[in-house]
Order: sequence, then C-alpha cells, then structure tokens
Amino acid sequence: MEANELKDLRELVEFLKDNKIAEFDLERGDLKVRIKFTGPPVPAAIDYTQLATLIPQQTIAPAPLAAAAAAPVSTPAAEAQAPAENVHEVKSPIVGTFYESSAPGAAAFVKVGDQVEVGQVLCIVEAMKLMNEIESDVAGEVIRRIVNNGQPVEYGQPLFAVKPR
Amino acid sequence: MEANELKDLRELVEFLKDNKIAEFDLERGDLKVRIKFTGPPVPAAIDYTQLATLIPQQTIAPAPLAAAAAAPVSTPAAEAQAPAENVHEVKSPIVGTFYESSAPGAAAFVKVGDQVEVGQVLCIVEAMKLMNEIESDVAGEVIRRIVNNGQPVEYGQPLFAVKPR
Amino acid sequence: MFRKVLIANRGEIALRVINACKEMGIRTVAVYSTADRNSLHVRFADEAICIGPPRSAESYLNVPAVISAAEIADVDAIHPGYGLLSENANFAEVCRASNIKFIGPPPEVTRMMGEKSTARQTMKKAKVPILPGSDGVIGSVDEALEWAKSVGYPVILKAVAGGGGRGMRICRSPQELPDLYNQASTEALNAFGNGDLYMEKFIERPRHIEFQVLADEHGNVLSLNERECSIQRRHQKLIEEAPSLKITQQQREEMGKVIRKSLKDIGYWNAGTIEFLMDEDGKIYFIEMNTRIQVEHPVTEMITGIDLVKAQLRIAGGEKLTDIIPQPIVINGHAIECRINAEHPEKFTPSAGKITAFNLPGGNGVRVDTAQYAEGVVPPYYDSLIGKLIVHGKDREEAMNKMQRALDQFIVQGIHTTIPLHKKIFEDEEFRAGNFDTKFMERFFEREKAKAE
Amino acid sequence: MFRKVLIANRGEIALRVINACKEMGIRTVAVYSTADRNSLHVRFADEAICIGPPRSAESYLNVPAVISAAEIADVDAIHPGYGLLSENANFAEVCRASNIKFIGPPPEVTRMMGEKSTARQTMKKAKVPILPGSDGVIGSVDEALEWAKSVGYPVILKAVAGGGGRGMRICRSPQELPDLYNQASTEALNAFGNGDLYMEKFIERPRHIEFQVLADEHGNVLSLNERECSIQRRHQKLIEEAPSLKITQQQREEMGKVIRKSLKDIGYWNAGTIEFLMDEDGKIYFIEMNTRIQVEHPVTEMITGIDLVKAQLRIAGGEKLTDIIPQPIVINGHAIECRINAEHPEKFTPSAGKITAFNLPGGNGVRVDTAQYAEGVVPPYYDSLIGKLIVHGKDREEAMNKMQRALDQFIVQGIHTTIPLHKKIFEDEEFRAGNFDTKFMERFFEREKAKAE
Repeated sequence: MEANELKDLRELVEFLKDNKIAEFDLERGDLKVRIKFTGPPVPAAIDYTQLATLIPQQTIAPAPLAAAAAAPVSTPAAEAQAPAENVHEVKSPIVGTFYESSAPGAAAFVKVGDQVEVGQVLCIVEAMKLMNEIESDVAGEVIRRIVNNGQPVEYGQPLFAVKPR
Repeated sequence: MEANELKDLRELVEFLKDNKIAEFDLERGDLKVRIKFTGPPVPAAIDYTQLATLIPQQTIAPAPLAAAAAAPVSTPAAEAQAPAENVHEVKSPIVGTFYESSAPGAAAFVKVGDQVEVGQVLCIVEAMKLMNEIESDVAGEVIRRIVNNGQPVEYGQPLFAVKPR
Repeated sequence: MFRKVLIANRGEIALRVINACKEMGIRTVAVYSTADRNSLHVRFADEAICIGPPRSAESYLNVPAVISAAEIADVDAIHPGYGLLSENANFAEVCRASNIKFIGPPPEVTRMMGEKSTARQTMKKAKVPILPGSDGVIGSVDEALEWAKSVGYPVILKAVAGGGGRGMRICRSPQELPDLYNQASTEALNAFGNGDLYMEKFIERPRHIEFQVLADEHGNVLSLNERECSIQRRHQKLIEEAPSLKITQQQREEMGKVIRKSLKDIGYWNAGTIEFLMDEDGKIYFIEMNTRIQVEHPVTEMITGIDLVKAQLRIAGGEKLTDIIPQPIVINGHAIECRINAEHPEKFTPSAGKITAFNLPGGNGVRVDTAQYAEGVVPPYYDSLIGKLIVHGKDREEAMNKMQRALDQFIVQGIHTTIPLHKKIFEDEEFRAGNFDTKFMERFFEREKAKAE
Repeated sequence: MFRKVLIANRGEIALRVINACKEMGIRTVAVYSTADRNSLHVRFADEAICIGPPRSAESYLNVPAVISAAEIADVDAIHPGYGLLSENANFAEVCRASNIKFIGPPPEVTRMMGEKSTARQTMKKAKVPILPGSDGVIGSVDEALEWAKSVGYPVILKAVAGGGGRGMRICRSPQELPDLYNQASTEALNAFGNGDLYMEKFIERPRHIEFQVLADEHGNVLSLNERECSIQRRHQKLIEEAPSLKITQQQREEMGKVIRKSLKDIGYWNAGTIEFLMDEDGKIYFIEMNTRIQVEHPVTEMITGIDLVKAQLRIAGGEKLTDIIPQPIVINGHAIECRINAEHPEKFTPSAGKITAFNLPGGNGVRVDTAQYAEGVVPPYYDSLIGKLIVHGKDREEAMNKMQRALDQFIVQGIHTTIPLHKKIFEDEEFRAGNFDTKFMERFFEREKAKAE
C-alpha cells in the first residue's frame, strides 16, 4: 500500500466510525475493500450499565410536566424526537409556562410558515409571574410549534422548529 | 515480503487495532490482503468492571497457602505462569499437602528428566492423614516439578510440567 | 477468641460470617469451587483455598476437601453457614476428631433433631406443644371418631406406609369421617399394600412462626423471640418478618420459658431455630428444629440489636450468654426481609448468568446482605438466593413502605430476579393487613391471574 | 401531611429526602441541571424538571427557576437539603410569598443566625455559653492584661478590621502580652489603616462538638444530643461520630435544657444544629448555628432511632414534637460516618469523571447514603461528596472495626476517593483512642509523612 492510500484509508475509517458503520465492502474495477469493526457497534458505546438509560425514563423526560398540564399535549416521545436535518430548534432558556401570544385571545407571535429574524419574539415563557419574551436565535421559516399554549416547559425544552435560511 | 512491506503492514495493523477493526480485506490487481483479529474484541475491551479481576488478588491465588507452608516456596506468580506450548500440567485433584516420596528420606517418585507413563505415580497428596497417590494423566518427560516437598496445594493447582511425547 | 476461622460456605452467608469475623479481629479462610473463583467471599476473606470443581458434592459438600483445607490453613474453627454441611452431624464429628471447633451444636443433638420423630418425641417430653397426633395406628372408624373428638376437627388421616398424598384425607366433621376413613384405608392398601392409618390434627390455614434461640456451652439458653415466615412458595420462604403480629407478649414469654427449659434438657448449644405452625386460634405447635443460623436471621438482629453470627462465634469460643447478650431482650420496631432469588418472578425457573447492572438500595433503615456485584456471575450450580433486602422501621407500616421504596431502587439486570414479585406482594391488601397464612401465595397467584384476565 | 414536595438539591441528600417522602406516601419532584440528567435523584423521583445548565448559579441556586418548577409541578412544599439554598433567607421568603411551605426555620431566624455577631449576641442573651470575647476594642496593653486575666490564658488578639491572619497574635502569658499587643496593632495599622484590636479566649486544641435539635412550630424544642466532628481538614469535616466520648451525661442534660430554652426564645423551628468548641477542660462554647439538616445527620439517626428528615417533614406539616418523637430519647450504641469524597486521598484535588466500578458494603449495621452508581458520572461542577458510609455498633470499638471492614468493601474505580485516607485514619492510634481535636489531621499528615520517609 502506498502512503497516500493509507491516508485515504484513515479518512475512510474515520468516516465509517463517525457514521457508526459496522461493516463496509467496496468493489470497483480491480479494487476491493472490506472492513468490519469489532464487537459491540464500535463508536456508539452503548453504555448498557448506565442505570439511568436502562430504565424506563418517565421521570427524566418531561412526561410528568406534560401530565401536569391541563391542555392535551404532545407526547414526550414526539418531543424527544431528534431534529430532522437542517432544522433548528429554539429551546426554552428557563423553566415556566409557554404562551404563544402576549395576552389571552391575542394573536400568536408567530405561526407555522412565518419567516422569522434573529431576535424576533416567538413566544412568552412565564416564570414567577414574569412574562419572559423568547427570541429566535436563528433566521428562517417556522416549520413547527412543538409545545402547546399554556403548557409547562423545562430548561432546554424545544419550543419551535425553524428551518434556517 | 520485503522489509518496507512489513513496515507498511505493521502500520496498517496498528491502525486497524487503534480503530478496533475486527476484519479487513483488500484486493487490488495481484495484491490481496486479508486481516482478521483473534477472539475477544481485539485489543482493548478490558472488562474493567469485574471487581474480582480489578483488585490485587492475593486471596485468590494460592499465596496464603504458600505463606502457610514452612518450606520456602516458589512465588504464586511463578506458579500461576501459563504453561508453555507443548507442556502438560499435572494438577492436584484434591486439597492437601504435597510429598515427592512415599516416606521422609525415601527417593522421589519421579525427578526432572524422567520419562513417565499414563497412570504412573508422580507424588503423594496427603489429605486428612490419607496418602493419595497422584498418577500422571499423560506420557512424556517430566520437565519441571512446580511445588515443593511438604507444600500445601489446593484443588487444580499444577504439580508437574510434563512434555508429552 | 479464635485466631482463624474457615467458612465452609459460599454466597451471602459466607460474606456475612467473614464480616463478623473481621469485625472481631479473627482471620478468615474462604473455600471455593472453581465456579466461584471470582466471588466476593473469596475476594474479601484473608485467605482462600480452592477445594474442587463446581458441583457441590465435589466441593462444598466434600468433607475431606473442607477438612484438608482447614488443616492446611491451620484454623481453630469452622463456621458452616446454612445449608451445605451445616446440619451434617458426621461433618461436625469429623471436625471434633480433627480438633477443629465446629461452630454449631454438638453432633449428637444435630442428629437427634434431624430425625423428625425423635425430635417430636424429645420436644413432647420437654413440654413443648406439638401438633396432636395419634402416635400409632388408628385401627377402626370408632377409634378414629374418638381420637378426632379428643383433639377437635379438622383432622387428617394419613397412611402409615404413605407418601405423596395417597391414603390421605382431610376430615372436617364426624359425619364424613367413616367414609373418608374407609376410602383412605382402601387407597393406602392399593397403593402401598398396607391399609394402616394414623391421624393428626389438621390446621386449615397455618401460619409459620419460628423462635430464634441462643444457648451457651454452660447450660444457659435464651429465646430471642419469634419470626413470622408464612409467605412461602412450595415451602420456600420468600418474605420473613419480626415480630409476628399474632404472637402476644404473654405467649412470647411463655414460649421463652418452655424453650429455655427444653433446650437445656437436650443439651443444646449455639444458635438454633424452633419452627412452629400456628392454628387459627393462635395456638402454636412444634414442627421441627433447625440446628444452625437461618437465612432470615437478620430480621431478629434488626429488632433486638444482637449480632447473631458474632454471638455464635463467642459461644463457640466458650463465652457465657450473660457476657455476650445484654439483657433483657427488648423488641425495637419491626423488620422485614425479602429474599432476592435469581429466578423468573412468575415461572420461578432459575436464572443463572452474568449480571450487567446492579444497584443496591441504601439509606436509613435499609440493609442488604449480598455477595453479588455489577458484572458478577450467578453460576447455575447452587441455590438461587443472590441477596437479602432487610428493612427496619418503627412499625410494620413504616417497614413496608421502606421495603417498597428500597425494592424500587434494587436494580438487577442481565438475569431474572424475584424483585418484581416482591413489589407486587407489597401492594397486596391481604399481605399489608397481615392476615395471611402459608397458603397466601396460592391465593395471591390466583388474584394476580384474575387481574391479568 | 404534604401531598407533593419539591427537593431543591442534588446528590445523596436529594435522594435521602426523596426516600423519606416516598416512605411517607408523599409525591416527589426532583429538579436538576443538564449535568445531572442521569443522576439517581432524577431517576427515583416521581417527577423531575430540568432547571438550567450545569453551573449552580444558573440552576440549583437560581431562585426563579426553582420556584417556577415548584409552581409548575404544583407542590405544597420545598425541602432545600443542605448547602445550596438551604440557608438562604431570601429563598425562604420567596417560598412564603409563593405560598409554598419552606421546610426549615422561618427566614427571620435563618437571617439572624447567619450573622455571626447577631447569633453570638442572641445565644449569649439566651444563656448559651459562648467563647469569651472582649465584645469591643481593647484600647491599651493594661486593658488587655486585665481582660486576659479575667478569662485566663491563652488568649488571641485580633484586628477589628482584620482578616487573613494579619494583626492576629496568640498570647500564652502576661509576660509576652505587651510585645504581642504592640506588634499586632502595628501590623493591623499597616495592613488595614486601623490598629484597633479585640480579644478572644483561645483554645489550643479544641474539639468540634455539635448538638442536633428539633423544634416544632408550637414552641416545643428537643435536643437530640451531640455529635463529635473534630476530624476535619481545612474546616471540612471528614469523620463524624455520636455520641462524643467527651460529653458527660450531666453535660448532655444541662445543654439540653439550655438549648430548649434558647431556641424557644428565638422562635426557632424545624431541624438545626448548634456548633460548639470544647476546650481542654471539657467546657464548651457556642460558635455558630446551622439552620438546616446537616451532612452528618445519620449518626444521630443511628443512635437515637429517629428519622430526622421525616421529622422535618412532619414538623413543617404542623405536627407536634410529642406526636413525632417517642420520648425520652435514648442513646443506643455508637455510630460513625465517613464522608466519601471524589478527591485525591492525599492531594485533595477534586476528581470528577466516570465511575467504572462501584461496590457498596452491606451487612449488619452498615448504612450507605449515596446517589452514585456503577458507570455513573461525577460532574466537576458541584461539591465532591459522593457518598456517606455510616456504621452502627454496640460501642465505639465495634463501630470502628465495622467501618474498617466496610471501607475495605467499598470499591470505587475510575475516580479518586477519600476511601484510602479513611482506611489510614482508622488505623491511627490517636484516632482509635479518641484523644483528638480539630488539629488531628495536621498531626496525622505529619505522622504519615514521617512514616513514608
């Protein structure tokens, strides 16, 4: 093997590891490569003695929060969904109650399909009677509102999905 | 193989090990490389949560036994040595005290260099005042006596190294 | 006190004894089979000797191997734990012959108590209440009616030559007795070629009550009061507690007196347990004596503050009970033990294998006795007990609540355990009310089945 | 009793409070920072709410976040644990304003006790013995000599404007006083622009003794006797025990009376600890009061059988002490606690990281309070306490032996812990004899250093 081939191989292996690929076959013309990683899917590192991940995590996800809210809410599973490619989630910077508008009956700050700018107010999270305006940290199109009006949210909980432009 | 090829191979193997790759095939033109690492996920995978293996195992090895014996004895480390290739270890089938001869002062049943047959008495292990003759389970040449006269031995402890013929 | 003790056992009880020795400054020697090489009793003993291959018969039950190990390690005494060699009188005799102190009663007493009928006669003579029985063949229906009248219904007819339930009839009134007598006798004749019957008092819903005793080698005996062990499945105890809700203070004191006298008469020494059945009226009847430490000894320790294993060691060392045990013995709160077995919680099939996650509950009033650990292995060769979860509360209610939170925090992955079963039992109304008996688990499983349908 | 309680803390004390609530049938709400997402207090609470990023200031110390979580989860009460917000009077006031019961004393009392000089004056007024001090500037050498004579040598001169040891002199005789006075005054003047000095009684080898108290909201106060906490390193307690070898039964009773009266006067309620220094003659002097549950509360629990956290909850629920605590309070045996910190055992550098092996000791008389587990992670953001190992024996000797065998079985790999340090301390002759003081660790390290050389 030549030096630059080993370099190529290194790059290939890094790429495979990053993408959690266990086996890789390539055949092209006279070139055939076959790579198989060892045992428990290599880089993934399923830490299966991690108690906290082992056990039904009803307490860790915002399920109890959701349950505490009067309004029907999206399931924690849906909330926990990994963001799809190219979608940015605006997260709650504080614990509180989510409101889509500045007052009951008033129009929502934003609706799905709106184009928003960085710094534009998306919603309010009320904490200790204080109305905290939550601003977008990205410019783009609102493609989903993840929580319901009046729903309690915890720190770091995704509020809106925005497709950046 | 040429010298620089071996160097390349070394590099390749190091690289594969670092990346925990279990199998690697390469074919190009007249070059075919196939590498497969042995058994338990290649080099890393020390089961380091096994308490028993983690902790200084003075109690598991026959060290205390050795310490109890009056005669100077070989170290447990030496006793625990993996048998070299093509050497069979005759092990003690019982707990007791090892004697090389039938009576104090009598000649040893066998000595290093002797040829022994299957079923030939190699030594005595005394347990509860009973003299148990230990027979060889292999035919060959005695190449080492592993324990000392008068030394306590536990179940499964190697007594003699015999090179089978 | 002893300088060095060999523990002829494995698992949690071996570690329990090792702990007691260590805390008393006694050197410890573990023995182990090749299957237990990585066990904690091996890890935490001062010395450890491999005595044989996995099968108990060739290792832990192998008397010459154990004695050889004891001689090689030059110990003063052997603690047998429970099970294995603990009630083997021959082993105790070999220890004596080898000049090694056996930590338990003298072999003669072990042998006497091991024979069920001898034990019964011995206890009867010592005025311990025993289950009324005809003590011989009942030759006719009339004789049967008369005997049943003398002890009260229900009674049970049993074949003298019998076994396996054949030639056996439970009889609840004089009206049905003649027919049942004849059926049983015919069945016994057909099955065993012998139609002779005897009779016993029958208890419909017995509770299993046992008294913990300690006796020194100077003729002093102490009762450490009772444990309630009615939660059983096929005669295997699952949950034990102390004190029993059904034993009155008066009964406790009376039994204490009877037990002290009887064991003194017998010449008993060291720890032991006298097992009784309790009938619906709260009367108790001797069934058998266990001449060793029991699995469930911790519940007594929790409510009395007495370390029973240390007491065993000091008794065997020749000390007097008055020097070992601060008296009077006071019952403090309520203790419950759950046996955590490596078994499927519904099918009860043994579940050997590697433990992949292991979290022990802790905190106030929680005790865990186990020799298992994360990444430990449960070998398939031995009994399935992998740990005991013991709680101590100011009353039964607090103890039950504590057990529930502790069970939730006892996490074992990789093998099945009885933890999920225990969780359900502690939610059961009948269990919580304490109105149970040895048939509890049958009813419990029926209720669970009904719930599932 | 409360329906639902939020625990505004993390680690072992959060789990300790959760356990108490669960055993009382109270629903629990944990709060956590993103660094603690996989912690057991999160896992074992009924509900859990993430309140902020890793840094305490933005999560556990963030009052609006904690109160918001409490409002969202709709809890009746908040238990603050120790540290963090537990002695923050503002937080207790916000709780009150938000109509959430703060499980601790009223904010006014917390504030009063948080000011060292106010606390001192308050206690002095209530006849609690305090360390004699000049309570004002000592204007001359003559005045200093007179004051020193009135309290006896040694005394310490301190700069009124001082800090960091400057302008401070320990004085052991009237002969050396004049020079030391002038040196200190000059030093203070140079350092702070103010040469004024005050004086205090100086204790050469003080022991740290503290009294656990409980008070209800109806004016009833109870002393649960003392703990001995002299084994400290840089004012961090390492080992605590109860009872103290140096407190006599008479002193215990006298202090009980004084404490009851003083806390009633102050209007104290809930759990608290009054800390004292003991001089070489066994006299004790008030230094400060902690208005919360303490890390070392389990040693008092072990010897009194009283669950202090449950008592806190019941007191906050409005119950009376007479209904909560069976009296009289009896001291039963001896208990010792070792703080297991994630620190290098010699350098004391914090050791955060992933735990790779974790074996907890168990068995008779051993209690572990921890929220750590195998494969758990110790984050670098919080204090280094990862667990408490508590033992209870019939006397100090048994407790020490038990601690030694338990320390041997407490295995933590992957991070450094103070376990090896504790093992050495329990072998130290001075420690075992109980003849120590707060300077013990300095002498201990010197001895260890000498041994190593």
